[in-house]
Amino acid sequence: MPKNNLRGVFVNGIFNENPVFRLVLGTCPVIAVTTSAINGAGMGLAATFVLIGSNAVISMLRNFIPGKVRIPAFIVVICTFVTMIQLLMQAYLPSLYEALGIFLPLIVVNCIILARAEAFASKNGLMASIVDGVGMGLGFTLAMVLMGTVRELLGNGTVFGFSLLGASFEPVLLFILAPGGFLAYGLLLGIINAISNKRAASKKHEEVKAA
Amino acid sequence: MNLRVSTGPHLLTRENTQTLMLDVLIALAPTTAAGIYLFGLRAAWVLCVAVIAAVLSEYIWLKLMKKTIVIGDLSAVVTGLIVGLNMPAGVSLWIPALGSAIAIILVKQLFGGIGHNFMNPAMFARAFLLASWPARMTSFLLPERLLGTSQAAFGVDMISGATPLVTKARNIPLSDLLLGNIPGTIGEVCKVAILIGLVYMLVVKVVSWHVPVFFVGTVALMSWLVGSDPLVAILSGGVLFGAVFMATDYVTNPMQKIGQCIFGLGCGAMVVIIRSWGNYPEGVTYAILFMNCLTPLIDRFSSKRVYGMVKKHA
Amino acid sequence: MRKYSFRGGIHPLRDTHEGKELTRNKPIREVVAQVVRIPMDMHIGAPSEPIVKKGDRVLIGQKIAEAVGGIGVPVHASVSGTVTEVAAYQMMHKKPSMCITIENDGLEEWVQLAPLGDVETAAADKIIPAVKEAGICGMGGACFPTHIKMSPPAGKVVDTVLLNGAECETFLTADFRLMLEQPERVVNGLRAVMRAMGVKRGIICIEDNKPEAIQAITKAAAGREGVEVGTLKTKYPQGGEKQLIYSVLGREVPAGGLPMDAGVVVLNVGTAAAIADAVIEGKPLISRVTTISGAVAAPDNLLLRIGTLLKDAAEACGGYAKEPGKIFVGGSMTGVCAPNDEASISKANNGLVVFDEKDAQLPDESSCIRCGRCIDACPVWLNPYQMKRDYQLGKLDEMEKKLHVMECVLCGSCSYVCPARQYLTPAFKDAKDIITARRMKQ
Amino acid sequence: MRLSEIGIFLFFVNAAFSNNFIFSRFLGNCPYLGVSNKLETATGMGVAVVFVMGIASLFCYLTYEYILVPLGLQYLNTIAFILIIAALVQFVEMFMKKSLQSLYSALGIYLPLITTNCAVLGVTILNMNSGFNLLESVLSGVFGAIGFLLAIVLMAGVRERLESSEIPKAFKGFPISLIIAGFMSVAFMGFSGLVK
Repeated sequence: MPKNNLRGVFVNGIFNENPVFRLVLGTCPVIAVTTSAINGAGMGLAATFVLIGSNAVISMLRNFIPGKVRIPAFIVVICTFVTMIQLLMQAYLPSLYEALGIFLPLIVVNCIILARAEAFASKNGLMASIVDGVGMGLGFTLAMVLMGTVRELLGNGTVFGFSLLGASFEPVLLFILAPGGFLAYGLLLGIINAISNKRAASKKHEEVKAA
Repeated sequence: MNLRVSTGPHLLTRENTQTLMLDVLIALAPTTAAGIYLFGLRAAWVLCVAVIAAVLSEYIWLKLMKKTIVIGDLSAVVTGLIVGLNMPAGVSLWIPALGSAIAIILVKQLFGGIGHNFMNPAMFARAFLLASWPARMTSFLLPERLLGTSQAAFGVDMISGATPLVTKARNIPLSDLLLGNIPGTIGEVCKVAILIGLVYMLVVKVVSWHVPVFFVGTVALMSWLVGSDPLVAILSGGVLFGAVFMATDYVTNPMQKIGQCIFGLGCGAMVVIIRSWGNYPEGVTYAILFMNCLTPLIDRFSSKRVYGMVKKHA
Repeated sequence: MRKYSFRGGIHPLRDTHEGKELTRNKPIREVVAQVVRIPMDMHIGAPSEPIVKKGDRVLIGQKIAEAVGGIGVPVHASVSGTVTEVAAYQMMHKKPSMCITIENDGLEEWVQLAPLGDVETAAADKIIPAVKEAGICGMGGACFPTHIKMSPPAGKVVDTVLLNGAECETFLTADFRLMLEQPERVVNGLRAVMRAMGVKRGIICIEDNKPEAIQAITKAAAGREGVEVGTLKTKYPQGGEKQLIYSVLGREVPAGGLPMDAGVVVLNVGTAAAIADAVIEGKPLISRVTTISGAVAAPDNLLLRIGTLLKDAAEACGGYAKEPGKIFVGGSMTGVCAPNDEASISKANNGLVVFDEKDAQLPDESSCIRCGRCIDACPVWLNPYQMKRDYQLGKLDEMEKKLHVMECVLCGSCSYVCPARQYLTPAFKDAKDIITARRMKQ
Repeated sequence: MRLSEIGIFLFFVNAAFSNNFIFSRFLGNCPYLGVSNKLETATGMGVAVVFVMGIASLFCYLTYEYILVPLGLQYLNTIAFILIIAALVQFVEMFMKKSLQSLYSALGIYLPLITTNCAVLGVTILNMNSGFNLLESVLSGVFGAIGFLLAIVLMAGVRERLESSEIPKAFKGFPISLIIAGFMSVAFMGFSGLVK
């Protein structure tokens, strides 16, 4: 459960309940648009914007929305922000808008946003909800950038467009193709699980020792 | 007197995983020998690296995971050898090494080791490499020996001869197709050697005829239907090698005979579809991989009637 | 000649002639034990009730225990002498069995017998009671009381009697020697059953790896009304009731049913011989032919009195060749392990095989490689691979309802052929036991 | 790729195989990963998606073409579509409960989950972007959903088979499912370029 202080809420979204690597929610864009780090970052920030906005509005309206129609109401709020970012990006970041394609409007049905609306914003105050939005959004963005970095590095030898592995590196093309998204996500998820399992085990070990 | 008590049977067949794998290796021997003969020492190096990398990967993984080391079952050797045989002879040696590592660790061990992978490790490794480094994986050499007759047919130099499938050459003598005097991967070119291997496996009953026959038969029939020469369709490219050594992989094909027929049929049909209309000149790899995905379902729905599930005799 | 066969099955120990070479050419030799310990529960059904007590003198063929319940059979003394003990001993069953121990006085005195006469002329309605009184139960291993098999309930029509001389189990040659040496007894027994049941057709079924037996039986059967000889392809488990019926008649025993539901009665050739003795001579079942094989000095086919101790039987074959690691009665496919060599030969024990420590060890299980050999081997067309998986995952309901594990005949074929050494048959036996117990509860 | 140009068969191949929703469009991953551990439930989910995607394509097309375009409100497509889908799912559920009891008991539990299945919203937006007409929209919805059904059923088959496998602890569940999806996606590369 999220801790009651704002810092806890913030950190929670980035690590303990990272939407991509811990909750495994909203997986479609994670696989689809992370062929490069910059696309991952763009998608992450767009989702963050929506998340903060919808969390804020829903938190403010939480006492006015009747329980029965709350889900459609949330969707309308989310959708408003999605349409906003869509239009903004189309106007100011057309190339990124093109790259993200259909996944930009699909932020509406991204489980993370609805899940945060339902699980957090509709139960918490404005400030906490915004912080939760920022935390979750950053967690999502970081994960997207990580995926994008790994895939771009392996599949193209670059990160954010900068060549990192030298000319002699022959990129593993598969990682920027369709299967690469699934494989990279699966492998990263497995590795992160392994690390956290290990940490949990050693923590437990220490606790046992202390006791 | 200390007597053991157990439920029967008390004696078991001598056949075990190791002997089966050994039989597959024996069946692969003619193909391996032919590949080395045709493409020279270069091919031997590719095969060696592939096998060593496979065994090493298996060993390291099992050691790291603190599992029993079961390298003795020879399955890693078989996988490595097949990965190697799927390479063009002139490929850089890191490619077979990486291929074997992918086959063993990603496809086999990650899913729980021998018997648990749902996809053919060597086939997936080949698809992975093909997608990642298409140029390297399709730069075929013309055989070093037996040169002469078909060079004219391809009209290319020794490096990067396209397979007969790409050139769609129709004037290659049948003997060249059979003996392997065509460009291709190390294992797939010499059809005679592959057939010897198949006969051996059938005689010692390591595999049954269902998958290879249905696979190759479907390719022949459908090629004929779409208007190409069935014989060339079978003998050029990797159909025979795939049908004999990769589609027959126990772990990734259906267990019931009827399922195996469906599996062979599906593989054959997909090969022809991909060859005729798809993006790739050769479809054996994807055909087998796709049918591997279908295998659990085929297994589930191809159950036999159990004895006694009948009405009572009046 | 047409060779009958079925789908599935295996050919065990092909390279050593099913292990039968050891005793194939050994004529039946009678060995009379000094002490016999006769269990009361040799047949399926309630154990018989002893009617003698310690110190009583008994004669050969004297009834020493009464049948209990609907499917019981009586038990007879197999030697003449003194009852020394009536007590429970650990036999091959889970629980100890009540046994009557008799010390042989060597006088070989028989009780007064009441023969019915020739099988072709004896009163047909007296045969089944005589079979019951003779204490005969299935001698092929299943030990089902024979008189029950011979009395189908009203409404069930039996049109064929099959005599099972397949002897597909490894190591065993007892039935082979019996058919070869005493074919008339077998044929007479069959005729007695056919007459008692009013069945017009009787087929003696023999695997084609016993050509001498086929010849001898064919000769003995010549001119006998309705008696045929059927040649079976050598294949395990050709001698399983269900497989035999399917092979020869193309009929299937319905799931959960009995052979009589397919219009057939199947009897072992040894049982037929015992029936012949009961009718013609009035003799109860007091001895049987048993193959003693494996790690004994001189493997042999012995005519043993019921109740002979395993160690005495082994001793009669020159004793153990090596320190035994496992002793089982029956062949190596379905043989039941004896906890010690003090257990005794029962009416159903057609063989006794001794393994040394090396043979007794079973290899470790390794991962299934899905080769499908178990599926091809199953003679009842089950899917052992799937059943083992579900067993491991604890899905007993799946096993029972979808995979029909209860139809498994526990023949051991799947375990035998498995290259990964998976313990299939033991798992299915366990599953069947659990499911049976569950059903009993309901 | 218009229906009139390639014919209905290739239209099907394109929607179900070459551009499979899971393996090449990356839509509908949540149910694909979440509801694929049993074959029965996976089939139920898949069939429900076929149903919903078909009618959603129909209604969204009608709404866009006859309401949004005439009013010049195209930019509201996302919000309109998602509300239509939510309403449709709600309505279908009620309808099924009342008159198709057996179908409801089989598919009912999957319906609410479909609202947030991005494949449904995705297909309507894709239809709009491709300028499909009524028939094309409905067919692309149904065929695409059949591709989804195929993918989820294949996944469930493999996952059921892996039930007794000793997968490293850290990879159990989502990671191994994603890797399986990656493998399948490689196999589906064979279908690429079938429709040109």
